[in-house]
Amino acid sequence: MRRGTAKRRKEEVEASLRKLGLEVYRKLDSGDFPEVRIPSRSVRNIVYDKRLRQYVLGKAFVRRYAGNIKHIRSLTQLVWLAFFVDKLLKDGKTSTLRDVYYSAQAYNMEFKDQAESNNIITDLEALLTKAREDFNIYPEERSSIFGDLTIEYTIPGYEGKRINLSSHPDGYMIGPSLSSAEFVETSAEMVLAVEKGGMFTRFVEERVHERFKALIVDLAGQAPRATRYLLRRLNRELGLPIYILTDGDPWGEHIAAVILFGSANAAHLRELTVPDGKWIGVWASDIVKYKLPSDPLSDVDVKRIHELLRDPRYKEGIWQRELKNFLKIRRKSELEAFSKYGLTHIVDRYLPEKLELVKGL
Amino acid sequence: MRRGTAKRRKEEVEASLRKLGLEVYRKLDSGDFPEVRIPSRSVRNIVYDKRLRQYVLGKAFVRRYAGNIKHIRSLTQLVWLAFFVDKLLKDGKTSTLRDVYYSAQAYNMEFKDQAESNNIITDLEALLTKAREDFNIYPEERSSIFGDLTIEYTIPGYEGKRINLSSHPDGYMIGPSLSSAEFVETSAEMVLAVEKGGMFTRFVEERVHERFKALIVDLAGQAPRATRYLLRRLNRELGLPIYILTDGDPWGEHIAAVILFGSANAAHLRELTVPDGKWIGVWASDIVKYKLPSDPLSDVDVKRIHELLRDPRYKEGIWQRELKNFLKIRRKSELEAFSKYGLTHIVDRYLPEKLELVKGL
Amino acid sequence: MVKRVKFSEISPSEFFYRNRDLAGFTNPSRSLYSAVREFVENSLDACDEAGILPEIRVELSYLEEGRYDPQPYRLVVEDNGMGIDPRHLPDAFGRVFFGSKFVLKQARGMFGMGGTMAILYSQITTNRPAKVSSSVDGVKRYSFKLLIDIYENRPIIIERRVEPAERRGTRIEVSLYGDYTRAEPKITEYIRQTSLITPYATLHFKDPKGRELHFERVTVVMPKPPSPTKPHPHGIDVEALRRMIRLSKERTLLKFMSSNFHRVGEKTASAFLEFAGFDKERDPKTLDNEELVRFVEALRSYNGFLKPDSSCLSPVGEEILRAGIMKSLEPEFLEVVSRPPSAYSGYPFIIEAGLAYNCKGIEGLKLYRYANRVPLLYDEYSDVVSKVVNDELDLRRYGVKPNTSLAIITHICSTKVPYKTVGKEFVADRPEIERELKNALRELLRRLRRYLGRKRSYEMVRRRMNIYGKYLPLLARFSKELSGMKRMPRYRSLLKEGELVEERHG
Amino acid sequence: MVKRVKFSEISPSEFFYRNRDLAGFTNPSRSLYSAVREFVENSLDACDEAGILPEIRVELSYLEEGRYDPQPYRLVVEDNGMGIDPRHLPDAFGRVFFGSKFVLKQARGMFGMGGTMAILYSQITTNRPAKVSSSVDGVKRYSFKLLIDIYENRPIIIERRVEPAERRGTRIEVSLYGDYTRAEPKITEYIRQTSLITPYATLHFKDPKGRELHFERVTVVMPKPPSPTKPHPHGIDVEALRRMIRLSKERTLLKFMSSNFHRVGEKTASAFLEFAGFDKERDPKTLDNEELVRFVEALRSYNGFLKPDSSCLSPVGEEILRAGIMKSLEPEFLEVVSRPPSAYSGYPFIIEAGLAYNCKGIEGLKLYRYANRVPLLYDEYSDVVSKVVNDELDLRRYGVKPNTSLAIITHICSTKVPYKTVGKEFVADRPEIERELKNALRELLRRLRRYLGRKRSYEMVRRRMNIYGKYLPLLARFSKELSGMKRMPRYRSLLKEGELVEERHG
Repeated sequence: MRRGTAKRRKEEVEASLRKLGLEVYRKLDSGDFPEVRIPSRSVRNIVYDKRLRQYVLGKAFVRRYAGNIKHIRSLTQLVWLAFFVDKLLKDGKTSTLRDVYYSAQAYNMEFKDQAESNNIITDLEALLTKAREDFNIYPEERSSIFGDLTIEYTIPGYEGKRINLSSHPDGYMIGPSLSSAEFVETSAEMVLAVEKGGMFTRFVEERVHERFKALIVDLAGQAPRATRYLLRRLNRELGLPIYILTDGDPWGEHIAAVILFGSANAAHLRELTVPDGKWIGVWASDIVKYKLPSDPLSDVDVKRIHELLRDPRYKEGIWQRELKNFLKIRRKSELEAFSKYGLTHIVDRYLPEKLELVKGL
Repeated sequence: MRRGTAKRRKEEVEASLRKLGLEVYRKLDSGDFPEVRIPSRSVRNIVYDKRLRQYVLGKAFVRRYAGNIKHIRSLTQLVWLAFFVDKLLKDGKTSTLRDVYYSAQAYNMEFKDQAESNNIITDLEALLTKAREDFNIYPEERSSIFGDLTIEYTIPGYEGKRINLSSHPDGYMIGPSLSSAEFVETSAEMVLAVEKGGMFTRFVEERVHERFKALIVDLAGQAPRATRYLLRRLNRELGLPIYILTDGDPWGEHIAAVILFGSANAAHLRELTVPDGKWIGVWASDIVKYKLPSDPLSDVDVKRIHELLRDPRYKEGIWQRELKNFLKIRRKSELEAFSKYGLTHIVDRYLPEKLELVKGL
Repeated sequence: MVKRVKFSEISPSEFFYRNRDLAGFTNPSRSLYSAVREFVENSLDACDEAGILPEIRVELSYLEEGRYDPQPYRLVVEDNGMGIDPRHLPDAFGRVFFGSKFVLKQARGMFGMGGTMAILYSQITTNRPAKVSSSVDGVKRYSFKLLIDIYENRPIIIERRVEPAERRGTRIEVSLYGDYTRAEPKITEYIRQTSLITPYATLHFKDPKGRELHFERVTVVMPKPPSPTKPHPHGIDVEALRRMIRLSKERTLLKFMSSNFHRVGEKTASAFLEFAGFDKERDPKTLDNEELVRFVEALRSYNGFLKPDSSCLSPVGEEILRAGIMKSLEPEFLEVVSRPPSAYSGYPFIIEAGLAYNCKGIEGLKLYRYANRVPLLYDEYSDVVSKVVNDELDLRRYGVKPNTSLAIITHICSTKVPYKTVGKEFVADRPEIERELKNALRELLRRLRRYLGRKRSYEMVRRRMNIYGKYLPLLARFSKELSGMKRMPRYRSLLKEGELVEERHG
Repeated sequence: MVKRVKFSEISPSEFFYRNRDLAGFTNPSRSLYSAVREFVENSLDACDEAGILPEIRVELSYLEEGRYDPQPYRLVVEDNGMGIDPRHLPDAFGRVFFGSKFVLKQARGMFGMGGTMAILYSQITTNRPAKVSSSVDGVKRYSFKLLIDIYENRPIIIERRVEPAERRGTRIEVSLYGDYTRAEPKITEYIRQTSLITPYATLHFKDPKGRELHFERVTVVMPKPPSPTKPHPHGIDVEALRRMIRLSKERTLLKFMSSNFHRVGEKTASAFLEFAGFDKERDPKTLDNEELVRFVEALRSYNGFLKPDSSCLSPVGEEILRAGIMKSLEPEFLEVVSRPPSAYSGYPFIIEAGLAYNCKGIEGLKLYRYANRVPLLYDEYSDVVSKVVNDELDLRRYGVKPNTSLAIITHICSTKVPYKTVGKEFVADRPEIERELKNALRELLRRLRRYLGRKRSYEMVRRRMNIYGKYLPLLARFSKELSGMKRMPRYRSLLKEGELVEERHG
């Protein structure tokens, strides 16, 4: 079990920020307009890296040159953000996207709207190839975790404190302190991530953590980045296989795919993916096999399937096959559909069968 | 500190369910069509009870008579639900609204859609005057809590186990196990409930739980019922005053009002309100007083204000005054707007000033 | 400084030559369509009036190969109608305001100038004479080549021939500038819609690209041909009365009334004159201006006249209309209605209408507008039918959902259709016509609502049949489990009662 | 069995009596509006042609008090124009197809029958004679009471009087059935829009309820009056040529050409005849049919003719149009354009147009359509202007956002406006007119785009002025803090450069 990951990352970020500040300072001081080159996030510069099994940015850059009146504002915003993040990290504070937007006003800076400030945050992510959680900027959405994992906090006031995440069966929120905690020990042998809170509760109730020696994660829909980062750490640092269970529709399939292979709009980041993870359902073929109650696909669903079919992440294997199966059967099912056979059926029958099947893939 | 509340409530519910079953059985067995009378939830039957300081249902009833072909289906659904809930409680399992919808199929029952099944659940709530959480039916949305409170679980497998809710700074989910836990002890002297997750994290970071001796609750927007029920229990059983902090707009004001005085669509329930709680902002007058960054009210906002002005809950005091202030200044601010003065300003300045002010009201 | 102003008078064909836009000869595409239409309508009239099952052949060809639109076309229209007397043939096609259609009788053509305008237009654009030939007896056929002297409003006969005829009927051939590329959709739609309202006709159309459209007749029943009629007293204005009096030879009001008005005999006339306070024996020519006005006002307000009968009209009739719509649109549900005769300004008219639900090839609402069996294809939004359908009827009230496949077919037949233009494309919104249209369509929509209602309720009843059979056992089972009792409750006796209660509750 | 068919001929006033819908006399509301309009236009023409600043008085009153619409009205229209010669006065108002407007010259009235139709309609509905009186010299005034003999198409003079005149001009008074309740918005809008295009006229309107509308003239500049003209060779068809030859007394093609065509002198004529391969000395009357066709085709394809000049046309002119729009609409931005003369089918025409942005009382897009200074209020969607604005121009491409307050004013003046109906409500879509309209509106829209662009960029520049002043110090401060340096970087020299770089980048 590797240790100190969280701390090491923080130091890396602080060093990059200082370097950025220094570059700008030196240019200005020598009477030149500073400039910054940020990897371009335009669609044409997003490519699929087969080796990394995720979307990455290509070689194109965007130039922010202070001598161009169209650039000076956003360049100043970027440097202000770097300065603000540096302060956050030094003070051990966190911030939301919304806080960043308002905080600018304290410095005579302003963003015309939330979208502009979010965009600058993404610029800084791309420039430093670090996720905004590394800048202590967290979104509102939170997912949660439960199971036998002992962690050691690194946040101010809790340094060195340890807790075990199996004491509170309703789950522990995945927020800044958990993201920055070090892993100490676990008896778990896998991670089971589910799309919905209801299913998370069901799993805890049915003692899936004990019966399957699993950590249970509630993704709460499309997983927040902090959660994707945590899943990756659980996989890399603790060597736990990741299994993802979603609704049986193209959206569910995509939730799984993003966790495993990343999303196009996070192509500027690394270390958010779990390419070895497995999507264990609900597959289109499960709808048929288990005779699940189902609804017809809507037009939007079908359109989404056709989009995904063109996506390189879906080019092969189960991903391709199940998209086509959805198209064939023209139906979709939710996780709760298993309740037709009783509330515990999904844990008693489906889960063991599916884990067995997937391990063989 | 009263104890055993959770357990007592469970026994009450089970008794009412059995009674319902027996009534229907006896009618059928004697060759009569059974019937059930459910308090009417139509708008005309919702009245504001000044003494209870909440909305309640009037004396009108809806009759479900098995002899009427238009009623037999929904009556059967109601009795099935009672039977299903009884099983849930006996087995110590929980369920989501969605699970209920699908579970019916296992019994040859069906709901034509989620709305129909939700409606039957509300019928059972009204019939038994108990919230669906008492039936072990929980919604997807979860909020969370943090602070020095020791609880003792009652759910199967955890009976008698205790934990303290101050160990995990990201917060503890408020789910079935927390809702059904007994309170053991606390050093807290108040509860601070905030509308948003970002502010919750800020409060934890700024050690509000220590500096103000507070339990911190993240409402995550309009508070789920389990959270409102928990707030009431914290108020009633532990005698803690409840303070609510929301965005400065009519929607925020309404979030506070619903927690304190209940909502019209839960008029069939009691024991979900905290009439002694206080809304500590952001008030319209705070926007002016603290010179907060603000946005103009939208048409929808203004329309909402005029609706609320007609609502008996808003007839007096701060509620009436601030609605009118919103109308006067025509602007609204979010909690994050305080970041204009630095991230900690809301905790360092606003919170103590406001608590002082409100205690005098 | 005031200048002298020159006054002058022009001939009717001069007027229409100068203002050919008025008659639908606006541009090469529209003109080609108008020409086809005018000749086809003349041909259909020539068959209908003689009770001959029509067989019309229309052929359009390039005058020269290899040119681009707009370009000259040859248009031939041939029918098996009753033919035109050779003495009138040149005038009928070479003089404006000359025709057989100025009597009070329903016909497709009405202004007496459609055919002449088409020839005028062809002459202006290609300067070639028209060739018209006709046989009234199937033995001899008279052929003319003619041009129009516009200045004098009379035909110039270039050639006249007599040949043996193969059959009765008229044939006309003109050369004219046109734009078939743009006119094609309208021309084919015109022929298609004509076949809907004339299912007893066989129509052939051959286009310049060699494509052919054939519509075979599906019925040999023809509408009763109309006969000329006198004006109805309710629709007489002062001017009309003045002229009737001048033309009449009768010397007493009683005789004048009973010989000049539609469905007015001596008995009605004398009752009316008493009501109006005029002496029966008075000579109508002695009425002064004030009296004429009073007479007309009395005519309008008297309730004792019989409604106009439809002898002068030739509605298609429900049977033929139904056959035509069925063949053309193949609807799931079809109702047609023929309203009783009514009148506006002294002109009797009949509204016929059809409502076809769930038609082949129709999405949403489609209007088929006809006037005197002529389809109206242009300017739909200015027409009285559009006004009624869009502004006066709320289709949803009749259970028709938006985007339902629905065709509304309306036919107004009258001795005079109040067109707003000589191009005969849309009907003015006379209140009497509007009211009859509304009544016809409301009646049809009520029938459609009943049909849709029956369709729904049939399925309802079937569904209810099993409800008690399904739910009572479940209710018994769940209440047994919930109450913790050992045996099932005895509910069987209720199975039958459930049905009874239901019937009582209706 | 074949029946005998009766053929007959009718008079022009008979035709229009039977088909009065065609001329806009459809129902009591529309007819009242049409009557007001026909008389006002006659009056304006009578002033314009004589170069008199118009002063028109229109008065509408109830014939009897206390009745409900539709009811009889008295309509009086009085002008200070040049008057009508007493010899022609009865025919001018009592005979269809008789008038002063059959020459090739722009005028408001055109069919020579608007006034007569209004009198015909009033006679039909109230049977009262019209009173017309006129003075051409300001000394004597001739008054007539007359009815129309529809059957014979001639006036019946009931009374004739001569009185001393107070001033020159014509007065007409008719009694007619109308519905002012429904016609009011159209009539007042008509007078309002007339004052926009005729800002040199003073208009008074008194309505039956006693309300008055006054539009005082805002300019004394009048458009140059038109003079009659010969046809342009590009727009001649075979029929027209044939008639010109018949009427001409010239014995050689050269003389014939140079005396009959617009802007064709001997030099142009001889160059053309050479081009066309016709002998200059040839007698035009000897041309046969084939030659006529060849001659016309040559006329059309020859490029050496001068464009039609506008002497026969009387455009309002940019100055007057601007004054009229400014007064009526009070826009933030106004541009007007008068296109060079063009021709369709031998008739010259000029398109004038105005574009008014941000007008008082206008939300979204509003069209003001005029033809020969007559506002067109009905059937907007069938008009060529609507077609061009809605189908051919993409307003957004010119920076016009949806719901912008925008008025488009178009004026087509021509010796003959190609109306689609006698009611003169909408203009047919001749390709030549469509093209000119498009050009005019595109030109105006380009100017509007420039204006909107300038308005925007002026604000842009001002905003940019301070950008470097604001951001460079911030950039310096944040980079100092972030890098942990002690003193501020020396960036001041960059403050000026920033501006320069910006200018270079444009």
